[in-house]
Amino acid sequence: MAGHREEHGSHVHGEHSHSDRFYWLVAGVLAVVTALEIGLFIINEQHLIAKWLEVTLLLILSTIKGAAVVMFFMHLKGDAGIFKFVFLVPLAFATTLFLSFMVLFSDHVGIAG
Amino acid sequence: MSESSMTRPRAAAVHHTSLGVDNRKLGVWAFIGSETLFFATLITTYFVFAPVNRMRPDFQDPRKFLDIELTTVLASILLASSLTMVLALSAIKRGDRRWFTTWLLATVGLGLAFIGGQAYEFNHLYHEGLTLSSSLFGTTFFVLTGFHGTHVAIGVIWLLSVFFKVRAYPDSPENPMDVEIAGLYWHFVDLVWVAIFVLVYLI
Amino acid sequence: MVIDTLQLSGIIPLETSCNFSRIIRGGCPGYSRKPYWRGTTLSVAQPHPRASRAGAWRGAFMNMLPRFLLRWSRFLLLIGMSVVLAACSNSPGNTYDPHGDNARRIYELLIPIWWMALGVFVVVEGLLIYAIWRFRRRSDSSATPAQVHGNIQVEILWTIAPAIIVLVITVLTFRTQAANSVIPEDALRIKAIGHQWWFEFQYPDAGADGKPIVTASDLYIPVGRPVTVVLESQDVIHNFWVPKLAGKTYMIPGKTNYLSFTAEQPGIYRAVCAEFCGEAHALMRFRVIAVDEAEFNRWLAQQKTPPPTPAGTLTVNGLTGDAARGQAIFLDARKQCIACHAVEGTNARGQIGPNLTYYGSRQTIAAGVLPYSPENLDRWLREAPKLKPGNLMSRVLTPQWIRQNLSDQEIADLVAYLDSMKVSVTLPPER
Amino acid sequence: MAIAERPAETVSLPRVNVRPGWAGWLSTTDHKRIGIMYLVSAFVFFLIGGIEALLMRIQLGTPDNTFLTPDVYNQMFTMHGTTMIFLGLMPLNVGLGNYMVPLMIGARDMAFPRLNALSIWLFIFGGLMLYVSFFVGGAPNVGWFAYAPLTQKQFSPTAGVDYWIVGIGLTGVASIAGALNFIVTILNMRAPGMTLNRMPLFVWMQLIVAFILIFAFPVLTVATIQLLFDRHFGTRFFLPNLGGDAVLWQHLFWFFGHPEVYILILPTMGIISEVLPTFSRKPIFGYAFVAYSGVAIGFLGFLVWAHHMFAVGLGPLANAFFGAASFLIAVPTGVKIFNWLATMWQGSLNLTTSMLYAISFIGMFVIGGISGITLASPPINVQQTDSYYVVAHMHYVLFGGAIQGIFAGIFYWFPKMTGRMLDERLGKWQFWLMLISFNLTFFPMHLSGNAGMPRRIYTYEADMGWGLWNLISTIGSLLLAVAFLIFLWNVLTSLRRGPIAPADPWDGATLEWAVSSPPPVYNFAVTPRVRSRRPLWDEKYPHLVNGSHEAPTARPRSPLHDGFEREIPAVMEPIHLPSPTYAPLIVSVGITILGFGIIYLGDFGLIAASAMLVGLLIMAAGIFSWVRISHIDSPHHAHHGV
Ligand code: HEA
Ligand code: HEA
Ligand code: HEC
Ligand code: CUA
Ligand SMILES: [Cu+2]
Repeated sequence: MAGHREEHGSHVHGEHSHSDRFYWLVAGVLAVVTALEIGLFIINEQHLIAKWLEVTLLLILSTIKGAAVVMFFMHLKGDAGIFKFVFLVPLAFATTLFLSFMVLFSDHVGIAG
Repeated sequence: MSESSMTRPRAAAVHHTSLGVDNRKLGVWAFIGSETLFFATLITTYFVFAPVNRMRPDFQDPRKFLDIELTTVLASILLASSLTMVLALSAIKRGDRRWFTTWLLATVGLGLAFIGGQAYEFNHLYHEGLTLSSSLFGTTFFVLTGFHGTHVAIGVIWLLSVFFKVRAYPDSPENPMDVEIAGLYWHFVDLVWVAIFVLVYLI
Repeated sequence: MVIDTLQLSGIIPLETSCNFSRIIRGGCPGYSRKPYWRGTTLSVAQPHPRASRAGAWRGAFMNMLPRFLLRWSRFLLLIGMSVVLAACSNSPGNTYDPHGDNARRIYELLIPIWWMALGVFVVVEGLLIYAIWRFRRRSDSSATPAQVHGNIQVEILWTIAPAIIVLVITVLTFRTQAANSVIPEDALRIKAIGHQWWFEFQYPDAGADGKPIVTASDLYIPVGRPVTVVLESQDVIHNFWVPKLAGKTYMIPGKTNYLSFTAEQPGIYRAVCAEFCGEAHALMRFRVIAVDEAEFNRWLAQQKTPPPTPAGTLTVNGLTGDAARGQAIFLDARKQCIACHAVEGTNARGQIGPNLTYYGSRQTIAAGVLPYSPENLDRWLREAPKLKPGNLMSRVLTPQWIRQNLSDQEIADLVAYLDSMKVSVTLPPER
Repeated sequence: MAIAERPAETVSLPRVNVRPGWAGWLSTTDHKRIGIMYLVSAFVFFLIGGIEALLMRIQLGTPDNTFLTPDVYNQMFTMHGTTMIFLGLMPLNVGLGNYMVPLMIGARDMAFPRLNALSIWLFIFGGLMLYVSFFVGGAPNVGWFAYAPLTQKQFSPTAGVDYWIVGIGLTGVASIAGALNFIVTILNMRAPGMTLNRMPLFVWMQLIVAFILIFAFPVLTVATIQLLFDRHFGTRFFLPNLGGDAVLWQHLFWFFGHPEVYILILPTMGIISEVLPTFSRKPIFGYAFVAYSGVAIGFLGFLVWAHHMFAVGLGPLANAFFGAASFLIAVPTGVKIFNWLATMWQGSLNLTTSMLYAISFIGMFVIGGISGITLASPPINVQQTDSYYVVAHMHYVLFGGAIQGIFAGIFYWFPKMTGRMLDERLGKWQFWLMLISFNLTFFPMHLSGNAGMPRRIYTYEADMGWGLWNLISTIGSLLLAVAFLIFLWNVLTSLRRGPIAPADPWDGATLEWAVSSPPPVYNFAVTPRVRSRRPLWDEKYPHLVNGSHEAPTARPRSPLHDGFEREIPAVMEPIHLPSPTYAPLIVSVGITILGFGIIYLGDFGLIAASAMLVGLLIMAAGIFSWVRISHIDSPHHAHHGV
């Protein structure tokens, strides 16, 4: 029995878990990015930069945050490919849903059918 | 026996499966995929109505109602809970039951704090005149964040059940996987908040 | 190797085929009755002796099959002929009999697509029937067919071929769509508002003092001039459909839609609400009355002036009603009519029900429930709940309410009044 | 070459631990029993949906008929559509999948047997919930796609719509749970050697459908939740007079709704891809193309939803996009059709009932597909939408396609599932009667539709010229009922007196035929080892393997390459079967009570809330016993003898 377990244990994906220090580091980065986001938000209440620029920056920052959570806390990075598949494909569909609805409900699409 | 299964539990945690991954972990990831579309729909609805809200006579301005300080606290709580969650997982993988208990209960505590904070926020908004029926902003905001809050609550229950299961069966080699999948769900709920935080509160 | 080739090319017979009836009779060479799994799992039960009957009828059935197919194809032919017949027949909603430019363009798009579809249909069904006939297992043959697994070339072929057809259809579609979504600048604008369960029509700026002319259920339009119907809804979603003139367009609360078309021939066209909108959706009909432009303008001019003071009598079902008395009843707030209905030139300004100005010239009653006639109007006033279940008017005009508030004579007076308000138009033929 | 090389002696057969009688069914976690429960309950719902259809057809048989009142008619088509889609066809597919998928991939059960039991119970309770509405003030009467704002309290004051929401919600949760189970089972529980490219096509299609399902259903769930909030808790998502948007509902519904139709058809396309090769005695032609065209259909299916909304006035640009995307689906579907034809080509066709249904699937589905193409052209669509032409289209694909495919599957697998053969003669009577009466019923609808007949009307005028078509339809539908009665008779008599089925009655190619009929509880005493797409066939006909045209599948470079090619451990593992348990049943009872509570929360706050509390407590009790039993059942537990 034991031998058989060894065999399977040896190639389990996502085995190389990180050290606790690394998790603290990631959390630190997350905290910094969050601080940046809020800073940007507060500073730009005076409209120092254009709204679209602020939104773009915020989106980039939060994408970094999300990616960090998914890759390191959820260990998607380095884990089996199937997990990436079952998470990223629906994420793509979700993005499609969001973007297409934004287009469909914007005023740019013509009126007459 | 119990000693060894706590120290080297990984070997047994995965039976031979076609992809070499744990069934439940695969199931939870797929479930998270499904939940992604659940929240995407709620967020999409929020954005469909954001401009309509602005044009209506009963317009309620999100910027006027949403309190950036409280939100920052909430966001930090959830992010911190993700850290404690992953530390709890790391502890149980090491077989370190004490730190596992500490970190897991910390996660539960942070989750409860988030729910409490949200309850406070909702109550506050309600008294300021923002309700489900006061405006399109109220309608979309409460349903979106409310369902996120519900997910946090479910996550807390899930974590507690894992906690009690590990206590009841401390030697079970499945414990790390139980913690791992509960953690996946927990991180996902945090992830959703990362999105809500920027999309609803900041933009 | 040589043997393989010979077998595959059919020169040496291959393994006997093993179908159900042969297995249970135990007659399959190379196929052990005692399978490998038998030792490990439950044993395979012995077949029931009655099962062998299956073999007997199969032969009989096989002989019948071609006849079946023959009959079947005759049936198909019959259906095909019916399609042609239907296309030529003249039912009032026939989309294959367009009388408006919008519907005509759609019809003209449909024809080439039908031909392509027919081609696909014939190819697939033809191959299918040929395959059944040609490759069905004959009782005498026992060869296992060549085990072909695929062929990239044919795969590419039958990916590309449909793709080309699809491309053609797409191009044709886009052309028609572009033509049909034009809203001409000079079009006559008419507002159509959906209600549960009737259509209201407004001619903006056409009425006296720049007020719109408001009517219901009969939509008058000029022939040969583009019309743009501005579609809105008061309650739920409705769907505006005049099959012979144009395609459908939804009437959606909170949204405004536009539909442009030109009637090419004068006529009275049947039209319906096509989207399910509640209990009496089936009874939400209207007519489009396309008259030549001069006649249309004459109609407009008459609608602009309020109906004259009613006079005269009318006998319905043996009771003689008086129009003037009828108007008084109609305008009497206790009788409720003016709570919901408006008549130009009076103080009836209700907005809930159809505007009843010049009601006497309507083609139908209550959105097509009954053809217009004084007798039917009388029926409507008595039996609205029965004739059109769920309609709003019957919430007030219940049989009990009528018994208490409207005598037979009063109803006859009302009918006489409503019937007395007439415009003069020369009606085109029913289409 | 043998599929299972180990002699039986080394295997310790499990102690079969099944409760007797009803208790056995209520507490089962066996995928085969659950599959049968799905099939039986779905078929019962199907018959009810069919009876509703018959009532509608009788009403429409003659103009100005008064057999049904308008409100009853509206309830009929709403319940008919909802029943057929959510309680009939979907669970029929799930039932066949539940039974066959583990067998076909060489697994002992689904990945999560208890979750599987939860799915069946939630499905049954969801269905019952929907039908309870008849007894509490009227069934839903807003159509199966429930367009807003007709569904709002103002226009639909009865609780019918609420029951619709909660009923759909329960079956939706069941479907998502089931789909997760399929995904994990198919991806992760395959027998050694059963690579993705060796999986039976039926399993492929079930996998694709499971993915479509978990992506599409959440959207419907959110939309219905929002509707529920509109009706009871003061929100205004779909209330146009308060700034809500009626069109948003349509987008959300059809974002789910169009993928849904592929959820309905793809499994049956999988069935066809099993049946045709078996009865042609040939392998499927172009395996990879048939499999991946399914993926393409599933993917494209998410990009065409607004073709149900061409008359909404989305604008020419949007319409053009969605029209073109819809046309595109003809290409992968055509690939399937032609590969099936090529499979039959030069085969030795054994025209069993199952095969006849499979062939007729192709014939009828193509008609439905073609009418789909005309509908997908926005200008043509605005003439045909909301008319009986759409009703014709959908029944050609749903009945001519999916239901006929289901029958192909039932006649094919009935022997496997019950150990008895169905009567082929009755089967053929049923088939021909059904084929003819199906066309009698639905073909004329193309004509009445193009002659201007709108759908969902309870009556029509005599002078519209639709009378003949409707009369033919009605006669056809009555004949259809006879065909179904023949089938019922066939099943009931065959179950008791039918010939005993051998393990492999059709000379099949896939693993399910390698076990007895019906299979033992544990499916395979020894996990089979798979070396080709047709493991059983190649074992029976080894001489055909070399001469086959199949390119030899390259072995993966490393035996651990993707986990497939791992050797079976030298010592046979003992077989673990999940214990029977009532936990899933208890949990679903709790959830159902919770659902009832939600319906009445707005109107009877306190009573409803306490009912919900009771539901929660029951749920908690169920979950508690669930966790306990799953711990006891876990393999490690057994190993360590804890
Ligand atoms: C099993 C279910 C199923 C399937 C598979 C399909 C398949 C398709 N459907 Fe259908 N559809 C429904 C079920 C289904 N549909 C239902 C239930 C409704 C009504 C919902 C309601 O309103 O209640 C509906 C409604 C519906 C509409 C909206 C009608 C309306 O209300 O206005 C449209 C419009 O585009 C449409 C299009 C299509 C297309 C393009 C396909 C394509 O996938 C078809 C592709 C297949 C083929 C084309 C045939 C095979 C191909 C070849 C042989 C290759 C060569 C062919 C060509 C080059 C053309 N369908
Ligand atoms: C899988 C899906 C499916 C199936 C199989 C069917 C099957 C049938 N459908 Fe259905 N239909 C839909 C899905 C389906 N339908 C949908 C989605 C709609 C749209 C709803 C909406 O608009 O909202 C619709 C709408 C619809 C309409 C349009 C209603 C309207 O717009 O007004 C009609 C009208 O004829 C109809 C008829 C039929 C008929 C005659 C059958 C027949 O094939 C039925 C055959 C079955 C039987 C005849 C049952 C046999 C019963 C027995 C033998 C009794 C046994 C008795 C005991 C055991 C006690 N259907
Ligand atoms: C509660 C409101 C209400 C009241 C009161 C009411 N009606 Fe109506 N009436 C309606 C509505 C709504 C309709 C349209 C019904 C439909 O077609 O669905 C209608 C339809 C009619 C029609 C047919 C209109 C058409 O377009 O063909 C006539 C005629 C009519 N009403 C006359 C009367 C008379 C006379 C009275 C008073 C005795 C009256 N109504 C009282 C609401 C009302
Ligand atoms: Cu209005 Cu149907
Ligand atoms: Cu569709």
